[in-house]
Amino acid sequence: MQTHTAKRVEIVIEAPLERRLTEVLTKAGVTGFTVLPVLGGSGRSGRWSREGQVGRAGGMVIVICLIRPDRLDSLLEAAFAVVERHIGVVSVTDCEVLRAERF
Amino acid sequence: MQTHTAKRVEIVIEAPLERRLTEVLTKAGVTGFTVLPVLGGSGRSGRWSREGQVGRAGGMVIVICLIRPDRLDSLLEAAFAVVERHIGVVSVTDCEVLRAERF
Amino acid sequence: MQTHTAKRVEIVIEAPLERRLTEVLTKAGVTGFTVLPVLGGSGRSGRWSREGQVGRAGGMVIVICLIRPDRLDSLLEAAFAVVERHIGVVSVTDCEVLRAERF
Amino acid sequence: MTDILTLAASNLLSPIILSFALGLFAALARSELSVPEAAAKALSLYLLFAIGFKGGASVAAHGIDGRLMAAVGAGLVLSFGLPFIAFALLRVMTNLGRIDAAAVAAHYGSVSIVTFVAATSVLESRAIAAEGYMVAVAAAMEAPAILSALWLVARGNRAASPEPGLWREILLNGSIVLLTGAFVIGMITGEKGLAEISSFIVAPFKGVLCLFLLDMGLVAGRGLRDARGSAGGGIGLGAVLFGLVMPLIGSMAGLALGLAVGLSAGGVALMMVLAASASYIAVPAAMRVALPEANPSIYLTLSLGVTFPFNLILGIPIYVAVAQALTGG
Amino acid sequence: MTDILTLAASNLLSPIILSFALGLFAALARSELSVPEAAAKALSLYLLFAIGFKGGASVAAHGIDGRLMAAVGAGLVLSFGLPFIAFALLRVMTNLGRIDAAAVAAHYGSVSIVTFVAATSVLESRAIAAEGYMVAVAAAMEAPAILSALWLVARGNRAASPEPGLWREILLNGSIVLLTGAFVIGMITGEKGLAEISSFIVAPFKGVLCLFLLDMGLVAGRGLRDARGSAGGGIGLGAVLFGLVMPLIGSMAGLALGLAVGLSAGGVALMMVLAASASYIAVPAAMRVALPEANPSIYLTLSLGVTFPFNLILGIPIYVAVAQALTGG
Amino acid sequence: MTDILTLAASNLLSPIILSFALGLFAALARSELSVPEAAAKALSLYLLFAIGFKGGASVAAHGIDGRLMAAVGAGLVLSFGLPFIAFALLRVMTNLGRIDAAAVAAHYGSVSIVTFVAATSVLESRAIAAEGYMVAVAAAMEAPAILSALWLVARGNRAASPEPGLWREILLNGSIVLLTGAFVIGMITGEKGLAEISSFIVAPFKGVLCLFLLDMGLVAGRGLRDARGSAGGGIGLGAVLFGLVMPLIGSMAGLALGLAVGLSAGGVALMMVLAASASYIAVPAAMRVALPEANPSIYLTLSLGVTFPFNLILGIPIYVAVAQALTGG
Ligand SMILES: Nc1ncnc2c1ncn2[C@@H]1O[C@H](COP(=O)(O)O)[C@@H](O)[C@H]1O
Ligand SMILES: Nc1ncnc2c1ncn2[C@@H]1O[C@H](COP(=O)(O)O)[C@@H](O)[C@H]1O
Ligand SMILES: Nc1ncnc2c1ncn2[C@@H]1O[C@H](COP(=O)(O)O)[C@@H](O)[C@H]1O
Ligand code: NA
Ligand code: NA
Ligand code: NA
Repeated sequence: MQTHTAKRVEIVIEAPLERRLTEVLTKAGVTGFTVLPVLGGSGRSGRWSREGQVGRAGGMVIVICLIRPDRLDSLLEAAFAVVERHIGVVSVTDCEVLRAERF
Repeated sequence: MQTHTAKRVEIVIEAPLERRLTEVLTKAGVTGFTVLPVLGGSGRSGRWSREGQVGRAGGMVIVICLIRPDRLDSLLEAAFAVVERHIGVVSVTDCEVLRAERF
Repeated sequence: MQTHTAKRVEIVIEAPLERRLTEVLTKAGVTGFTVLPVLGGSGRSGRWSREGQVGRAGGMVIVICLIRPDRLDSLLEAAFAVVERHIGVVSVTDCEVLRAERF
Repeated sequence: MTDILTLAASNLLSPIILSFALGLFAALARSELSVPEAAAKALSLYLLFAIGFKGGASVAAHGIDGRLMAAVGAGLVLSFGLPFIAFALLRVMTNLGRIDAAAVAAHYGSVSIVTFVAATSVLESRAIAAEGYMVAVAAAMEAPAILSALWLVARGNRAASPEPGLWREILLNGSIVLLTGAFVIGMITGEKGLAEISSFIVAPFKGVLCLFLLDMGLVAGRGLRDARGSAGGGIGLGAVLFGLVMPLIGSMAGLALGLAVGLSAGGVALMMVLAASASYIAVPAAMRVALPEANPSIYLTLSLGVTFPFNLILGIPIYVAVAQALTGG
Repeated sequence: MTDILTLAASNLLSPIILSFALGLFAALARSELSVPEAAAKALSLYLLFAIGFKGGASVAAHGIDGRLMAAVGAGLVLSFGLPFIAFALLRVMTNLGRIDAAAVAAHYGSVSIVTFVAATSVLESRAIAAEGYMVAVAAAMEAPAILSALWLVARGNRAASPEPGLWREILLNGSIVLLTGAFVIGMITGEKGLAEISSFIVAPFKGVLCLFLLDMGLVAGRGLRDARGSAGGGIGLGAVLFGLVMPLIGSMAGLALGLAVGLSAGGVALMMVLAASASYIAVPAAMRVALPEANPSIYLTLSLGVTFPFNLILGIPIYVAVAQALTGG
Repeated sequence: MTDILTLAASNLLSPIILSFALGLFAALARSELSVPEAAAKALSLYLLFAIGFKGGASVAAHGIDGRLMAAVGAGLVLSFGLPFIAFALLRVMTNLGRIDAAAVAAHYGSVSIVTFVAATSVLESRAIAAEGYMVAVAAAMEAPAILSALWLVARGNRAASPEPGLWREILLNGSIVLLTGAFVIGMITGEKGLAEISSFIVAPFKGVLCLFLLDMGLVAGRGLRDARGSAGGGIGLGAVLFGLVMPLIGSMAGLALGLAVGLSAGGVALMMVLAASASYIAVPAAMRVALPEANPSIYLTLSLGVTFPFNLILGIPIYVAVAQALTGG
């Protein structure tokens, strides 16, 4: 089947920053993204879990973004401006997508 | 450690279509898949969020499928038959798996 | 933007084993991981879904681990020791990360 | 008329409506207030179980009225028929295409259970009795409208191949099964069963409804907010007008059939509410499968953002007043 | 005998059982009706807290009976001992291997709290008193059976290296901690504490139980549906028979020990229920860690799909009737 | 003094405190007992809605006291002012940097609604009346402290560019909107509205609070456990001491202003509680956005792990006793 090269950017970010990140991504020309819940994790700032939590602080979400390779740099710069001062992890994978006209 | 090349197919699809998609994948010879919840997202059809929702419409799930490379095409064709008329995104990544006999 | 090669390891594992797996990963020198909820899936041991479930048995979680490539082998060996006798799937993808000093 | 206004005013100032208004306000003001999806679903399961059970227990107490079958039949007629009226209106009042119009029409033939629940709670607080089996009528009205909508599309189109499994899915959708099942349980266990669990399904009912309507307000407000700002400029004025006129037309049809069947004042009012209300759970999900080309933001905005608040705030007091006036009840 | 049948019939038509049946029906008919995982967990936390607290408050009211320790001791004996009987039976009646048989056996030595809760609610509605500390007995019976099962496997196998941390995990599993904790809180705060929160943990209790059993029906039905269609052709007839016979055998052991300890009619009935019931939450999770080679679909199907409904529908009325007959209560 | 001790003892043995202790114990013992996130959020929505509504209904019943505005004003003064005291203390008692100290200070100027709720339930069980509008005071006190903290940081630093959208986010955060909204609904619908839903928001209130405190205990215990073992060796002794002393200082400020405004014994006690309590939901989220460099484990551990239990167990009885003694109520 006809597929097209793209990049899959996965950003693990603090939940209170979610809106800021997606706004910045949208401004950077991203056409879509998907937000996943996260149960818990561990990193330099220690172990955490969402169980029983009420507030958004102390939780993370994952934002996944599929984009055309030539847009990667502007996306990463935009994302980094938000992630920089905060807890968060950004990774990029090569991928193939169907229906490239969407991205 | 001994690993084997495989493909990781990630399908973001409308929740009401989940059963249809997994049935079609199973018929296409897929040996396994994993379904993830999605909190919200954005795309050509606008922004959405699962918060406070009761019905399945207006929500998406992610179906992840690890398969042997030679099966990719039949999987994509099967998946595309379902995704075609619907809201959804399909991406494919190269990966390595342990225990290849499982796929 | 400056990125660095890394590996993204994704482990689908039975929920009751989560603690054991993350302990073993931490011992193997992993600096961080993220745990995602899973709604359901299918594999050699049949179809399952978390809906309405109370116990942890019969459910899975995904543990995602971003690591420096040179640490991959020790991570896989550690993970495999836990996954071996249990239900679970391990896949590894090449990726690029920002802020490599974190991994 | 003053009566309706008084009713509407007192309705407007009930905790139920105000909770909805609070949710609406919070969403439009972009507050991050939100109800978790699992909690919203749990509340809706509670409401379906409670309303079904109470309906069944009431049938057990008052005996199966000869009119039960007639009322269910009237409901089926409404659900099958209203989509045709809605479709014709939409084609005249809006510039929606055939598919979008048919999808919207399906919603207005079907029912909104929470509007029904809110109406029963208004009836209760005014001590107006209603037939318990109206719950069964509600369940019967959920699905037929979908068939009419598909027929409307197929007529103008190639013969739409019936999606395999769709029918089972629609007829066995969660709310139909739970509502009907709880109704049957209520009928079997009767007043005694009701007494056993009434401190769960009767006493706290109205309070739970408040929380649920808070959530509905949040979801409706978010929908309106996003629709306003969306690419297509949101839904047009014609569509909004349709969302206000159609419930009135539907309620008239419900009134006629309710009177014909010979229901009590409360029963007629509920029949009007069912006919006037638009589905926002079961039908949208079915439409995504059966008519994926239809734009979901149109039918969701109309059903949840326009017609639901209209019925909740103005519709219900009007229907109740009219039903009382015309039945002498 | 007619007594048991009348009891069974009236039990059968209670909202609790019918809610379970509704869930079972919905799942087998492939309805998409479902309870969110978080809601199901919340319901089970509520039930554990409420039943534990009420037990403790009842002990506070009636004083600590000298029989408390004896009853807990009897529970431990049952939980340690029943797996051996179950294991022997399984090896005779089915062709399960040693590991699968041991895993199933662990479930039958342990207890199902929701079966216990359903039984207390049957006792209450028949105004049969029971010792409040039976809750403590239930908590005590959760874990020992796992030890017996591991011993059964180790005997035939290499010395199974005890998984580090497993014991702490089993003894501190959520339901043991919450049940025991709430029991202690109930004991400390007594009747006064109970009065403060009884409109939360007493009044709506039965209704919450209905919703929880609806969910149990859904989960059990889904399990049965998938087991039927699964590769291995589901569990065999011998295993199903075991799932029906074992609770009867267990209940007889519970009866003997309950009488020996000198419990009241209600206490004996609950001891029978505990012995007859099979775990479906704590033990399956422990088995996934300790005996991963055992096939989970076998023990889950037996425990939740066969024995749980059997106890709920037939078992409980039988045990209550027998206990009443033999204690003269 | 003996009075305070008796109060503290009876407080200590209430189901509410014991539920918190159970959660704490379970988490520290590494039990896997847990409340799903969605359930915890649903419980907190319920508590906010119920406490807001009851406050509003009480205002409707007793008329708007001329002191409402004064009380809200006093609350604003406390919320703006206390962070400065807290900041100064922290810089003396601990070696926290400016940013961490400011972030912690923001928490102590703001309030913990669940501490407030627990205090109202203590007042109720002792039949001490309090002004219904104290709920409005609580809502007013949530946000101002954040402003003070940001000012404290900006003073010592480059001019912190005000994060766009942050203010709207803070002022419209979920708990402020729900608390204020429910308060207004309660005020509008009054005693009649309260009667309609009191079996939902009054009767089961204390029981729900128990479950919520169980969860708070679990979360606080997990925090303490992880802080103890964390890289930085957890928070220092000085910080723990601050977490015990600051509520006492805050409560004295609350006492002074409460007396100045002329509140009743219950009102003064609640003002003390508000001043003494530290936010653990709204402020942490705002800090992650506004002061990301501040270490969250410090302020969460102090607020939830030290000050919350202190207020719950010792603080509330002290504040109530002092308020009664000094108002002659
Ligand atoms: N190496 C990693 N692999 C996967 N997720 C990570 C990794 N490091 C950090 N994370 C996630 O990002 C969160 C914050 O990381 P940190 O800033 O290192 O505390 C962690 O709690 C994890 O959820
Ligand atoms: N570029 C993208 N990257 C990640 N997810 C996407 C992307 N585009 C769409 N999606 C997801 O797919 C859903 C439907 O997309 P669409 O059909 O474009 O509205 C969105 O709401 C997102 O959850
Ligand atoms: N090929 C696959 N792709 C994605 N997920 C899989 C695959 N195989 C198994 N899984 C996941 O792993 C779980 C256990 O697999 P199994 O041990 O094959 O039953 C399944 O229920 C799925 O959630
Ligand atoms: Na309708
Ligand atoms: Na047993
Ligand atoms: Na404070």
